[in-house]
Amino acid sequence: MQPAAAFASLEELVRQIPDGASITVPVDGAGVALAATLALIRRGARGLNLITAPNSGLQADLLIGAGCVAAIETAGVTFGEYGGAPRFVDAVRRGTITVKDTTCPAVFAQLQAAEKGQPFTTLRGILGTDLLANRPDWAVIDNPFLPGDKVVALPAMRADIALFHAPMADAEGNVWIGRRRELLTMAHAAKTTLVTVEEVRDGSFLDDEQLAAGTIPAMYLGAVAEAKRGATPLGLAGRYGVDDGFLRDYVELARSEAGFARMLDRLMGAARAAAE
Amino acid sequence: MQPAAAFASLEELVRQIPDGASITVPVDGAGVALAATLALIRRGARGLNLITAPNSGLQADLLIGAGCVAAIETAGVTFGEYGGAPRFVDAVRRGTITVKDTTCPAVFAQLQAAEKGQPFTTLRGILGTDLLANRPDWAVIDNPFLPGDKVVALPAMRADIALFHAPMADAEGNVWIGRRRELLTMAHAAKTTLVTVEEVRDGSFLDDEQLAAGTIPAMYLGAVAEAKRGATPLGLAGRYGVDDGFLRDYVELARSEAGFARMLDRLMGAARAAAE
Amino acid sequence: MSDIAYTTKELLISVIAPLLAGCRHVACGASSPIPGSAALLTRMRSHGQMRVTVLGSQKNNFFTNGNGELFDVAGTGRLDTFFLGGGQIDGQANINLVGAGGTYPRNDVRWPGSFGSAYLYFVVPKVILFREEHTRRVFVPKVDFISAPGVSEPGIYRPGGPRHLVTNLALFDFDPARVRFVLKSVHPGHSVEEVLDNTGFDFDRPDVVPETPAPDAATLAALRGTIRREIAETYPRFAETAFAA
Amino acid sequence: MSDIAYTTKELLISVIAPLLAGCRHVACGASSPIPGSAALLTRMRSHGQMRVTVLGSQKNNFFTNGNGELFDVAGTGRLDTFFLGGGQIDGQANINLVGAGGTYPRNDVRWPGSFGSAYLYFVVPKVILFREEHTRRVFVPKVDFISAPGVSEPGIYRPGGPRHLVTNLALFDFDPARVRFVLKSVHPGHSVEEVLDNTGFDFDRPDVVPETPAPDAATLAALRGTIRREIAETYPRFAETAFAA
Repeated sequence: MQPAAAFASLEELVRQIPDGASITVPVDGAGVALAATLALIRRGARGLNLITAPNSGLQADLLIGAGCVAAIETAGVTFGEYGGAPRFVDAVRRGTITVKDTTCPAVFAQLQAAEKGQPFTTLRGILGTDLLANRPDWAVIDNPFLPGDKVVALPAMRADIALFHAPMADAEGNVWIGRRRELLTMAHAAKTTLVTVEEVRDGSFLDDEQLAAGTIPAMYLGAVAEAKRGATPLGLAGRYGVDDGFLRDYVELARSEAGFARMLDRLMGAARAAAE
Repeated sequence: MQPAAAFASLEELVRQIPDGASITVPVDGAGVALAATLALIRRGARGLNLITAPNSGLQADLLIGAGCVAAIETAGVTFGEYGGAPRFVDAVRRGTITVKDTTCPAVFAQLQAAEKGQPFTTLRGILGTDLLANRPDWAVIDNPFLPGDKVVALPAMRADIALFHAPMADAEGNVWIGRRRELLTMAHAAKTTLVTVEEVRDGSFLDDEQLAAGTIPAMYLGAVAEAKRGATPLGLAGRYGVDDGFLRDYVELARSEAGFARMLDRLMGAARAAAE
Repeated sequence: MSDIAYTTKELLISVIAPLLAGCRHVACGASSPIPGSAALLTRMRSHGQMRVTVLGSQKNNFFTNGNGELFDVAGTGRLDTFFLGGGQIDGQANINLVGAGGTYPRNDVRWPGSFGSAYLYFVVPKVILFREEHTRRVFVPKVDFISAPGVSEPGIYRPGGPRHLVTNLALFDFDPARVRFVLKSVHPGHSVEEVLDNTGFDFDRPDVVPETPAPDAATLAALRGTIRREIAETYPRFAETAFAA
Repeated sequence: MSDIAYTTKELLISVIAPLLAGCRHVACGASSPIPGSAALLTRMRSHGQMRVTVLGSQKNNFFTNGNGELFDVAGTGRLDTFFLGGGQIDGQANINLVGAGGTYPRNDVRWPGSFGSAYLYFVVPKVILFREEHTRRVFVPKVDFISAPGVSEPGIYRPGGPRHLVTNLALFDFDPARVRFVLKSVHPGHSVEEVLDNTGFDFDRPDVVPETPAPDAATLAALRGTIRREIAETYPRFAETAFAA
């Protein structure tokens, strides 16, 4: 038998995220580990280097509002049609977090470089932007095969931890993500990966050709925790939708720190109720 | 409705491969379009630039033996346990084809660069090999983030055509490949992709989350042709195995040109019989 | 011209749709119901020749390689048209999705971020700038932060860039050679003066600026039938309110 | 030592297995039934701590990202041990999988090609060279073509490289600091002289070279039971012939 991934409780899972860790998280709706995010806030995480792959909304805003984040690297933080991200905007304006603005394909390319163990990657575009002007950790190099052709070089993005939520794990700890392949890339790219799932099923997804095509093998995973409705109040495709009412209230109320605290309480209360 | 891929006969499909085209093909057993290869030989293709992704066996040997190939870029051509590739070995020794030796991860990295539309990629390793010494189309550059650290730069591998065989297509021309993700990368990387399939099913694989995870969308495909047992005498995972007897005979007999002609006749006869 | 009453959103869809004619593949980003509707309308008229990707849709999103596939599709020339907006847009078609006022990163106003603009603006042949609000707050002489530049120096790989700008007031083309917008038409009920008053940068215009044609009866019927149903999958509230009954 | 009769293949498996102790992940390439059996044996003894990838297997191959995943796993430090061979291997552990004699590319003898060796030899910490044939045809003073070099200059990224060499005659270690093989043991029934006669390069050896221990009864029982069943999935003919009954 091959070694299985370690199954853990939510609390055990977030204990594997030390203060100061760099963490990659997916787009709202693509499998955000929100229950784990609340557990991380409960344990009082500090100094996180949050990397959104490539953008975020509620998850980033909660972690920033709760004081867990020292720096964020992001192509965008927004609640989309609901409005702006209140704690993100406030923290950036007040300078209480470091923001590294980036662009979506840069994040994907850097994750792929890390996935391959390559030191850096290159990308078209970006030249002449103020993104590049503000990223001393990026470089401009020559295309070795076309003299005078400049490309932007980007370092591999190997986070300490990738954190996300998925529909299901099997008994060996393989995790099914379907066509959400960016989660696979995140898992390959990070040093280790922590996943929450809606349910744990018997058997092995790798024995089923259809499921195998959308599966992250256990070897990439540091821990798997069961968390029913673990993305709520965000949605999980094919399982449940987003909680419209909550997000509407949040973008309004979280403009103030007091309002944010009330909204966080509301989530924590719901999480406690769900756990009982 | 979205545009569907064009369904074609085997003959129509191979007519889309002009003489001199560069073609990427997969590993023996991973979905080799052998029936299409025979159709290509029947139409008398010449001057092909064959790129094995990353190695090959029977398919490359047949195309070389039939005089279709001007150059081959490969990490290896072999029949594995059955023995060496007789027509490949003979052509290389006689200098009747150009061989560009490469290494598997270089091919994958170059295909990914083409998939992303990036002009080149870099890879660890390779330094100090005679592969590098014989590849004027590769370069050695500095890692811009670590002075003195040399990496090998490789141009993107954008073939004219990717050609392979898969278990099934749907009515829209989406093709299911399961966990054979290298076929997806090949399709993304090539200018167009020609696929043969065991069967065409109703509906759309993209409407089924499990199937979608292993599907190549129609937009990447230039043509899809039904070819039952289209990989024979090679195998197709989950469908049928390899024809041991044929491969055993082939590696023996195809050492001579006359023997090769007999083995090719045997395949062509079987293909005619299957088509009737 | 049509005598049928129509909503502003129906007008904007009918303005954008003809700009997409002949495209093989049009994609619309998140929160883009008007571009999405225009793309679906043009697809309907294309007799199966045009592919539309609506991000956030299940039915009209064929990607199977993760979120990054959009950028790979764009980078390999498989995407003809994309839509971008901006908190600020200037006369050289530079766009700013990051922030205004103060000093970056501590801008007085902070927007979400640049998303894919810094790449797509370079590689997608026909980028359509779309911003409903047409004010001097948006259309500034010079953006405070360049998320993506309107044009690039010679020698920089740039097969793509801005080609059109659509607002609540008007339709512009962008001339990359002259690095200037050109006013093409002003929407019914608005005037060239109104456009001038609300635009913070110089632009070219013909002596007589045409009025934007109102959507015809066939277009409105298509919008209120097929397109409303198709866009509702991704934007249900938009589908309820954007179209006249 | 054991009094039980055993096959040469059983001996080679029992020679390789201890070299894998403590590894978290061992992978074996195509056409590698002996390394595969050794890996499965060591996994059995690891109490669930070791992962084995047998290329060509369905059961013992967890990759879900295509053929390239092996190289990504290796490049990110997730693969501890891999096996390589060579048509030629020289005393500096350079390996040649391409061809011999004549002038490249028109060598007199052409082998299949370098496969992943030019990368894996650099990044996998413990590469075990395995070649059953121990002759001067294989073990040459200098390879005719370097598919992958045994050592690299300082400054070249090289966390991996050759650590052991196993043949039908003997077990060697490779000392990368001295760039030389060291003879560790000679298999039962063979002699140091035989090794010297059949090796085309110089190597180090202790004054007294130990005999390779024969497989013990427990090892042979495991090989002929569990391991035979497990390796049969990928190598059915090998499973039928390699093990004594």
